[in-house]
Formats: sequence, structure tokens, C-alpha cells
Amino acid sequence: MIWQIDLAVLVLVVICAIGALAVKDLVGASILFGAYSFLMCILWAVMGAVDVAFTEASVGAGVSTVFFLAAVFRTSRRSKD
Amino acid sequence: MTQHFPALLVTAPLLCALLVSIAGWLRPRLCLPIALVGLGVATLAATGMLAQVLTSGPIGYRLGGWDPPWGIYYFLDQLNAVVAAVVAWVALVNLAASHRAVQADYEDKQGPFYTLYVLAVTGLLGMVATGDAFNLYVLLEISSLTGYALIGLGPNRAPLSSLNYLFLGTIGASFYLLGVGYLYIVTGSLNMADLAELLKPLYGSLAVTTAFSLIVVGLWMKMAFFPLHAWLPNAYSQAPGPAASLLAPLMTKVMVYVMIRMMLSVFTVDFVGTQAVLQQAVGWLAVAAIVAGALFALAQRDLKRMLAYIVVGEVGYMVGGAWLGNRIGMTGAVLHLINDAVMTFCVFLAAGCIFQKIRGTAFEDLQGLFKKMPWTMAALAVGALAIIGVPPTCGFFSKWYLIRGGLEAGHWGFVCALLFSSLVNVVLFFRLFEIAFFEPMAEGNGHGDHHGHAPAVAIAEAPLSMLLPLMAAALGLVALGLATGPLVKYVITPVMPTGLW
Amino acid sequence: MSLVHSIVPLLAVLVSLAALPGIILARGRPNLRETVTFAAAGLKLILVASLLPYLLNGQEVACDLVRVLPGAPLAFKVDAFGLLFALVSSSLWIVTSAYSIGYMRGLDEHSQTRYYCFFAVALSATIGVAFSANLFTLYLFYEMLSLATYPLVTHHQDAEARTSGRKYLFYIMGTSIGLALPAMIIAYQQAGTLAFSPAGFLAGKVSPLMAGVLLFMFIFGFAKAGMMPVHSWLPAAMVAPTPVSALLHAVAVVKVGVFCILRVITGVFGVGLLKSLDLGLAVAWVAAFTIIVASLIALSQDGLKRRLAFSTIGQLSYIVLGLALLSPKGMIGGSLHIAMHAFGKITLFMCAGAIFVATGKKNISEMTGIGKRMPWTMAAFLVGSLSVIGLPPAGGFISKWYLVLGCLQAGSIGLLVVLLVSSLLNAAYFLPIVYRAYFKPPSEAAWLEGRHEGPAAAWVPPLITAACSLILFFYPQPFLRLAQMAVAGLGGGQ
Amino acid sequence: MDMAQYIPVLLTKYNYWVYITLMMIGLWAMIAKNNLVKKIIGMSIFQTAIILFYVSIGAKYGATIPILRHGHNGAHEAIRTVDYINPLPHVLMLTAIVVSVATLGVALALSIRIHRRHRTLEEDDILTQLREP
Amino acid sequence: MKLISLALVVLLGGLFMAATADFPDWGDPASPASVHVSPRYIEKTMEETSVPNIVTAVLADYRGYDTMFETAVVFTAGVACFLLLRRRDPRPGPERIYRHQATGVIVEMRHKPAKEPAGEVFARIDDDWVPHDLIIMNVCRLLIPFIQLFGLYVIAHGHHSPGGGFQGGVILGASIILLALSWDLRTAMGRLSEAATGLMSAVGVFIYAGVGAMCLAMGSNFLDYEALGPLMFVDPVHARSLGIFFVELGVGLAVMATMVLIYKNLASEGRLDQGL
Repeated sequence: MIWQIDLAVLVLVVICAIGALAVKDLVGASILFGAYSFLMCILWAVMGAVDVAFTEASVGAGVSTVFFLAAVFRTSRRSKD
Repeated sequence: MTQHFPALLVTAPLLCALLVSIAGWLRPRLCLPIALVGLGVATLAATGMLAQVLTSGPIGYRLGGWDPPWGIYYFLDQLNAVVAAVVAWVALVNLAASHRAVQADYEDKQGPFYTLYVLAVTGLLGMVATGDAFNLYVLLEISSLTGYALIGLGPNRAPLSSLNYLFLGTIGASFYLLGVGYLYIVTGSLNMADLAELLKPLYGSLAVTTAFSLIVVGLWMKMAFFPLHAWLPNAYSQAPGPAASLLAPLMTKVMVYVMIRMMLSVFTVDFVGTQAVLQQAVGWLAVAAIVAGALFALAQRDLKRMLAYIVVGEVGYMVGGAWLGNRIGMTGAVLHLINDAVMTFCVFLAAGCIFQKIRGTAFEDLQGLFKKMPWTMAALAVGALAIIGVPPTCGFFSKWYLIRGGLEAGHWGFVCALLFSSLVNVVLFFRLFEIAFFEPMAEGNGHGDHHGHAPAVAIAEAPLSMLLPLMAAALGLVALGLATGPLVKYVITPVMPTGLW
Repeated sequence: MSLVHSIVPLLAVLVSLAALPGIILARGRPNLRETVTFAAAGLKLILVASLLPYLLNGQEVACDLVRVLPGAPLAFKVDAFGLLFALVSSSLWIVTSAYSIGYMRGLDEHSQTRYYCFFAVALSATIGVAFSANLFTLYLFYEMLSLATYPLVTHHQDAEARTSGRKYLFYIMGTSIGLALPAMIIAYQQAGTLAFSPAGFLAGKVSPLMAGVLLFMFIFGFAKAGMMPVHSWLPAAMVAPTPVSALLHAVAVVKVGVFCILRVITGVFGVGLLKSLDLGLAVAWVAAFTIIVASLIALSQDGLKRRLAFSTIGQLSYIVLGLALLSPKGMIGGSLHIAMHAFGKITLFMCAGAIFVATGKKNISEMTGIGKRMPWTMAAFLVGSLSVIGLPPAGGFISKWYLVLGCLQAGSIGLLVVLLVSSLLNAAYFLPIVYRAYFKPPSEAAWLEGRHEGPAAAWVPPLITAACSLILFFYPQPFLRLAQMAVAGLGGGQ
Repeated sequence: MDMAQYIPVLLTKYNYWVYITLMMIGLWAMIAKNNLVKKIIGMSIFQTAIILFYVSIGAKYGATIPILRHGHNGAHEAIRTVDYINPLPHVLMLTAIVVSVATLGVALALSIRIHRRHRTLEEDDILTQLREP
Repeated sequence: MKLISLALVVLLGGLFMAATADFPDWGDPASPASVHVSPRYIEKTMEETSVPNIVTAVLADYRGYDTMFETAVVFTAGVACFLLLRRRDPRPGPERIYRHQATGVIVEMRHKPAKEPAGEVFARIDDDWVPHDLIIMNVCRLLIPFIQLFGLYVIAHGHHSPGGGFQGGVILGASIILLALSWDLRTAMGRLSEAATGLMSAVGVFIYAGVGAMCLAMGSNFLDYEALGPLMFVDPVHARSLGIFFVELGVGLAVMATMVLIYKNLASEGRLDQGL
């Protein structure tokens, strides 16, 4: 465990989270959310939770993002906030 | 086989839910029978277990054959057993009544509908039976997810209500999870009995207090305790009939059960007793819940919405009773938990019958219902009496204990709120009955048709498959009321911890 | 006093409930339906009467059903008070059933099946109240009666019935849930039991202040007794069909209220406790106030049924007054008045109904000369009013006599004066009706030609009850004996 | 991996604080955002933050991933608890991740259903529509 | 509203942070969580289940009951999406659009054709069709078998390396979703029909619960895989290992099918005819 990496990833995670919520384009938000999940996955891998990281990589960064995109595709892409 | 009842209780409905789903693709007509079998087995197991617990004391079950702190352990004492029995029976009876409504509205989706129905019951039963704090979370999510889907299926604004419910429900469940996480950090265990032991030396710690608050607040969200109740009225009044009469009586009650279980078996009354400020605050919140539930209900012009707000008030009864901090109040809370499940079921099922026939439950639709649907209205009246608290229906007895608990604790606000809500319930229901009793005669002459018999309105009763379960529920209210004595003596008193005076 | 365990009290309560399926099944055939009602009524009277020998032998009959709450099971116990009341109501049910047939068919009322059903339920509840062994059972049947009578009161299902129904429920349910229920729970909290005992189960267990508060919570909580200021449901409830008013509002409902107060005074607090705290006198003065005011209001009423209703409010307070005197004679008078007033007032109500059936008149001012057209009915009316006023040769005299004696025994001259003044007032609002009916020349003769009493089922029953009132003057034994025994039982408990 | 002694005492709990910050960001989005998809993203962030919190419970300085070193001939070296990260939180969080994706699916399905009816996903617009039918 | 909720959230966060003061230090090997229950898993897993990946062992055996319901949660989500979204009414507007493969001419049919035009000459396309990128289509087509193979590996090798039923199932499901993304929904549907996904998700969970019920039938406790030893002629420890493998298979099947099911319904608004 290298705490500098840990800290850097933590900061990035927070940035991605805020970004995903701030972007008005929902496709962009979905992609940022995917990035957030992926960073989360890195964080867990760093902590040694390999199984959780693996799951998050496939579920969170993978399928969830696709679900978001599919839903956005079927509804509306613009958001007021 | 009898020693495997705890496993059967939960896994039989799970297996049958899967079979229902498969049947939904291959032979849709088999869905309901399979679902009935599944819940029937669960009901049998629950009833058998209740008998077992009553005769030979609590039973445990090691799932996977692992010992408690490591594996998942089911622990059933009188409290679980009786709640499980009530849940199973209500779910079974409601399922039996659901046929017509499902066929009318969701004929091509019977398979998924019944699958989710049975899964919801699985989750509820599992939550009642489990002795593991994390397992409870998973089961909670099962019954919540099915609940969101079943509610979101309704018409009009149901999806939005359901999504709001989902948000609040997820926050609630996550709070619960977080609370369990805090407990895990400080103790390293997830088993409830083990936790209770490990927590004893830690009562002063802020982490434990936070964990307790998180768990309790999370559960409050799920049970719609004022002021976290906003999701409930929309969700339950918009849900399809069979779903409403499953979730409204059971979901909130099981959450109350979990709260009581947490208070009694994980944190124990010794801990809760130290939280004097919290206790006071919850007492007054409960008062607010009861009063607000009553007042909101008064403002409604729709039967289902009114009932939903009554549920909000009833949650206040139970939470308030449980937090009074004395034996009688807790007894009242547990008793009301059982009674309220049945009485809410009765009134929601009656509302479902009415909706099934006249496709609406707004007050102005209800005119002349006593003539059109005498039996349904009679059952609704019995349910109403139970909610008002008229003996010998069961509502009276739980209210009796609750009020006594309030007196014992010197919490006059709670006592007054209970009485106030009873009075408001009288107004609520008799306003309704007045409409159903009087309206059609208004246009005719005061003395009605001059033949004595030959009713002016044709009787259009709900189908027998709904009516019989409804009658069973109504009779159950009286039977449960008369059984209060043994219920308190053999079921509730043994689970009251000695620390509670 | 020895206890006999028997299932008879339960049967007596249930018999009219058991008649329900019969009544509903026979809904298409009115004759059969009424036969069922009669059979149930007759059976009920027989069952109640069969308990009389036990009581006269100095035994009490008990029947425990379910242990619902510790110290407050669902249980029956028949003592002299209870039997007295049960006898009155069950015997009057028969008469009223007969009268109902005449009245309901005479007016071609709608929903008669529903009417008979709820009538039967109401009777069950009344007997249940009479036989209750504890406050919980009493409350149960009290509420059951409130609910069963609602559809009867609002039978006409028109706007007026709705308003009255609302008022009725508001007062009855409101007070019972808002006052009687908490009072009961507090009492239970203090005593740990709710079983009536001759000395009162609260005796020695409550502080004086608490006792006073509880007593008034009970007295106003059982609003069926019509104590002012919770009386105004009673005149409103007069919109009901007359047989309902007759049985329920002259006999069953209001008497149930009074009977509850009787139980509260004798069984909950006990004479000793109330005496020591001087609470009896306070209640007595509330009753006295009600008597005078109600009588004055009755004077000004033109609607016959409304006048009778206010008269009832006054008369009920006689009973409460008698009980609250806490002197043996007064209590005998009070409990005896339950019976005497029942026979008198039911006669009056049935007469009012008979007049309505035959002529459609409701107001006193329209009844000038009606005695010529309906001599039998009005004769019964005369006897009834004599009984209610308390003049010989009617039964009411006996109870009033005891009440007066009771006042003397308690040494309360003020209350004695109230009694006498109110008797004068009673005479002042009843006798002019009789005078107007017989001796005033009718203003419009058209509708008074010849004698025409209306259907026999409508005017024979009042004659019977009037005759009973007369008989009770000469032979008050069964009721007097029971009242004396009951009061003696209390004395033994002191 | 003997880092523990170099880490300032001040930083022993900073991880927890970041998790809580994330949680609060998610929670705030769920309450305050107007767009339903944004709310759902907030919900996912909230849930993930809780999972992160849990996973970190299991972290152990100086330990490796919870997969036992083993030989195929059945000769195991001695297993010491301090060598391996606590696996239980991982197990629990696998479940929680799956639960969160399931919730996400249902939430998105509901929002599509809402969109089907109201043609918008902005909560205030939907409420306006509902108020004036 | 926003400000109030912000204040509320900040307050709540402050409370949570305050509570961390009582926590053991981050990563402390002596924290209660590391010394109470979990040591047994670390120390005994190998001898009790012969599974080196402790997470898999705990997931599918010690706390296998949780995992069964976890699978049921996924299944529930699939059924829920189906129930909420699926509808069989035809899409309003132009019925179907076809593209002549050879010339690229696009044909719009107002009414549903009695017979689907031959796939070779005409291909049905979406309303908002844009020409697919040849490279993407073919690269994905090439990749998908490998992805699926990897998914199967992840499921099968979960005993020894990170992975297991969930991860493998998701990967398998993702391969189908990738097909739908790079080609179109109908192609994916052709590979895995709706009924197949529905049935597979139920069967997957059924395998899990069925293994548990089998243990029950053998007279042991629910999910006590040791009871399966006699059936498979292995000793109890290996029976546990094999039991874990079976349930992982079930999980993989259920998760794969459910992910596809959810995607299909989300992407096509429940009509399953055309989608992302």
C-alpha cells in the first residue's frame, strides 16, 4: 500500500463524483460515473480487495455505465442541473 | 423435517418463486398454484415453528452447517415465530385473493408479478427469521426491490412515487448497512447474539451510539416514521391492489419488528436506557407521527390515501410504544405490530375489492356501497373498528397496552395522542361510511322504495375469491382480539428482557 | 353470596345474535323473518327469567369466557341489578317487536331486514351490558350498542338522519373513547383489575382527587345516560323510526348509559368510597340540574317525540340522582326507576308512533281532539304519563316514592325539593297533551271522523305496556325485590 | 510494506473522512438534484462510498490479498491471520455491489416508465404536470 | 431546498466524522474486525473447504446463504425490469424499415409485412439507423468469443484467483451486451432470446437454491455441502469445494442472463425490437 497513490486516487474519486453530478449532459455524467467507478476499483485493488475490485470493474464501471447510457438514450440527454 | 422448518420458511418460497418465474415463460396458468404452494409451505413451516417455539422454547438453525459467529444463524424465539406466522398467513391469504385483480390488469405478466410477490414474502420472512445483521440487509433489499417494482407497476403517478420510495428506501437501507458497518468495526461480528455480548463493554462509545442511530433512522425511513414518511402515502395508494394489500400491512410491520429486535436483542434495553435524550425525542416524534397521520388522513378524499396516512399514524403507535421504555409499552408495541398487520391487511384488501368493482376509491365513488357490496363493507367496517380500537377487535387491546404503557411512563402526550387518533379515526371512518350509507338515497324519497325489499341498487359484490379471504381477515381481527390473553402471556411476555420494568 | 357457574348468561346474550343468520336468510319472506325475531325474543326472555330463581335464592350466576386481559377477562356475572335490567329490556323487546311490525309495515319502511338485524344486535349488547362482570366487558358491549344503533337511528337515510347520526356518534363515541376509555385504563392501572365488586374495586386505591376526576370522566364518558351537557344527542336521535326511539331511546340505550353509571358507582368506586369523599352529592347535583333544565326545555317542545326525549333526559337523571344519593332507599328507588320509567316511557313512545302511523301527525299542536279518534291509544298514553310523572295508580309512583324516601334518608332537603318541583313540571308537560286530546274540540274535524286506531300491531303493544305499568303499581314485587336484594348486597359489602 | 510507522498520526483516519465526504456528496445529490438520472447517479455514489467504507475496514497494514498461498502437493505453509487482509468485508461488499447494481436497474426502469408518461425526467416539470392534469 | 439539504448533509457528515474518533486506526491489524470472526476464515478455509481464495469460500460457503439471496436480488432486479418495462404493443409510427443490402436503398413499410423479407437481401434496421462502422462491428465480433471464454475462466477459476460467479456472469453478460451495442439489439436477441434469458436467470438461482435444498434432502442443514459428499463420491472437504463450484455456476448463469435481460429492456424501452 502506497499512501500517496491512495491519496491521489481518493482525490480523483471525489472530483469524478462531483463532476458526474455537475455535468449537464447526461451522457457525460454517465461516462464520468464510469470513471468514478473505475477509480473506485483501483482504490480497492490498492487496498487488496481484489475480488471487490474485480466486481466493481465489471459491474460498476462496465454494466452500470451501459445501463445508464441505455436509459439516457431512451429518455432525454439534457438535464437542467 | 421439523428441525428444518426455519430453512423451509424462507427457502420454500424462494424456490417456488423461481418455479413461478419459469412457469411464467412456459405455462402461465400454473403461476398462481405454484405460488400458493410455496407460500402454503412457508405458512405451514411458520405455524409449525410457532407451535414448536411455544412448546419447547426458542430454536436455532445453522445455515450451511456453520456455527454462529462464522456462519449465518437463524434464531427464532417467540417474537420471530409469531411475526413470521402472521406475515406468512397474511401473505398467503392475500395471494389467494389476488387472482382476479392480477388477471384483470396484468394478465400477460402473471409470471413476473407472482414471482415478485413471492420473492417479497421471502424477503419479509427472512428478515423476521434471521439472526444475522448483514443477512437482514440482503433480505431487506429483496423485499424492497420487489416492493419498488410492484408499486411502480401501478397507474398514473405510481412510477414516480415508487422511484421516490426507492430513493428513500435506498438511503434507509444504506444507513442500516452503514450502522452495521460501524458495529462491525468496533466489534468484528455480524451475528446478533454475538454482537449483543461484544457491545456490552462499549456502551459509552460514540461509534456505538452513532451505529444505533444510523440503524434506527434507516429503519424509520423504511417504515415511514414521521417525519420520514413522505414516500408512503403516494406509494401505497398508487400501488396495484394485491401489492398494496401485501406491502402496506407487512413491510412497515416487519421494519418495526426489526427495530424492536435491534433494540431488544442487539443493543439491549440497557443500552437504549442510557439514551435518555433520544428516548424523549422519539417519544415526542411518535406523538407527532400519530397526530400528523391523523390530520393528514382527515384531509384526504380518497379511501386508499386515507388508509395510507392511517398507516403513518399506526407506525407512530408502535415506535412510540417501543420507546416508552417500559414493559407494558413494549408489549403494546409488539401486540400492535401483530394486530396492525392483520387490520391494515383487512382494510387494504377491502379497498382492493372496492377498486376491483368500481375502479376507483375516491370518496364520491363510494356512494351507496353498503347496498352494492354489503359484505365487503361489513369487513371494512370491522377493520375500521379495529383501527379505531373498539373491543372485541384486536385494535382495542394493543391500544390498551400502549395507553397503559404511556401512563406508566408518565408520557401524557403519547396517551393523549393515542386517544386523539382514535377519535379522529372515528371521524375518518364514519365520514366514509356515511357516504357509503347515505348518498344514493339523497335523490330518492326519504322513505326509500315503498316495497321494503327489492333493493334499488343491484348488489355487485366482489368475486368470491376475494370475498372469502376478506371475511377471513375480518374474522381474524376478532379472533386475534379474543386471543390477546394467551398471546401476551405465552408469546410476548417471555421475550421481554428482564432489564425492562 | 354464592356463585353458580352457568352458560345461561352467555346464551341469553348470544340468542339474538344467533337470530341474525335466520333474519338475513329469511329476508325475502317478511312473515318468516318476524317469526325468527319473535322466537329469539321469546327465548331470550325465557333464558333471562330462568336466572331469576338463582338470584332469589341468594346466588349469583357467573360465566367466564376468555381471559383477554389479566384482571379483566371477558366474563359475565349476573347479580340483582343486572337481572333487573335484563328482565326489563328482554321483556320489552317482545312488545317492541310486535310493535315494530305494525309500525314498519304500516309505514312501508324500506330496509326492514337491516332494521331487524341491528335491532337484534342492539338487544344482545344490552343484555351483555346488564350481565357484565367487569368494566371491560361492560365497555365492550357499550360500544357494540353504540355501533348497532347507528344504522337504526339513521334508518331513513335522508339529510336529517345524517345530521342526527353524526351528532349521535360524535357524542356517544367521542365521550366513550375520549373519557370512559382513559378512565377505565387509569382505573386498571391503579387497581390491576376491572371486576366489579360490591365495595368497589377502586376503594382504597386512588387518591381523592383522582377519584373525583375519574368519577366525572366515567359519568360523562357514558354519554348514553344523557347527563347534561352531553345530552343533546338524544333529541337529535328522535329522527329514528318510533319503535327504535321507543325501545332504544327510552329503554335500551339510555338505560344502558344509566346502568353503566350504576355500575361505576356501585361496582367501581363503591358506596363507601364515594360517601367518604362526598362525591355522591356532587353527582346528585349535576343530576338535579339536568332534571330541572330538561323538564323546562321539555315544556317548550311541540314535537311529541322531542318532548318525550327531553322528558327522558330528566327521568334518567332521576335514576342517577337516586343512585348518587348513596342511601339504600334512594338506590332502591333509582334502580326501580329503571324498570318503571322503561314501561312508562315505552308506552308513551309507542303511542306517539301509533298516532304517526294512523294520522301522520308529529306535533302536539296538531293533536287536538285526537282522543276521540284513538281512544285506546290515548288511554295508554295517559297511563304512561301518570307513570312517568309518578302518580298512582301507575308504577312510577313506587320508584318516586323510594326516591323521596332516599332523599330524606340522605338528609338532603334541597334534592327533595328538586324532585318535587320536577314532578310538577312533568305533570305540566304531559297532562296538557292528554287534556288537549280528550277535551279540546278539534279545530279541523275532517281527519278525526270516527274511531280509527290504525293497525292493531301499533296500538295493542302500548296498551299492554300501559297495563304493565298499572300492574307494577300493585305488584312491583319482582323488580322491587331485585332492587332491594341488590342494594342489600351492596350493604353487605360495605 | 512496512509503511505504518511513516504515516503521520494525523492521517490515520483521513480515509474515513474522504469516504464520508463521498457519501454526503451522493446523499446531497439524492435530495437536492432535480433530474432523476442525476439522483440515481447520486444514489450510486452514495452506495459506492459505503462500500468503500466497508472495504477499508478489512484493510490491514502489512498484509496481502486474501488468497492463500498454496502448493499443489498439499503442503501448506503455516497460515497467519496477520498476513492476510480480512476477507469478510470483501464478501459483504460483493453482495452490496450486486445489490447496488440491482437497485440501479430497477431505478432506471422506473425512470424510463416515468419518461414514457411525462416525457421528461425533471422532477419539477413532472410535478407541475401532475398538479394540472 | 438545496441549501437546507446541504446544511443537513453537512451536519450528518460532521456527526459521522465525529464517530470515527472511536474507530480503530485505519489498517490496524489489531482492530476488532480483524481479530474476532475473520481469523477463522483465514486459518481454516483451506482445511475446511480446500479453497485458497478465502473470499470465494466465505462468499459461497460460510456465508453462502447471503450469496444465495444476493443472486436472488439480481434475479429480482431482472424480473422487476421486465415487469416494469416490457410491453408488447407495437411502436407507433413507421412500422419497419429495411435496407437493401446490396444498394443501401432504404425501404419503409407502413404495414407489418406478412413475411419478413429475406435476411440476405434486405436487413431490418432501426428508426434512427446510422451505418455501422465496419471496424467496430468486426473487431467486436472477433473479441466476443474471447470475452466469453474469459468469463467462463473467471467462473471456473474463482477458487484460486479473484473472480467467481458474479464477475464471470457479468463478463458473459457484457459480451452479449457488446454484441447488441456493436451490431444491433436484434442480433443479440438472435443469440439469446428473451425467453432464454428469462428462463436462464431463474434456472441459475434455482441451481443455487436447489443445491441447498439437495443438502436438506440429504438430511443435513440447508446449504451444508458436506452432505453432498456421498452423492459425488468425495470426502466432505472436497464436497464443499465442489458445492461452491456448483453454486458459482448457478450464480454465473443467473447474473449473465439477468444483465442481458435488464439491458434489453432498458435499451428498447421494453419493446425489444430495436435499441441502443
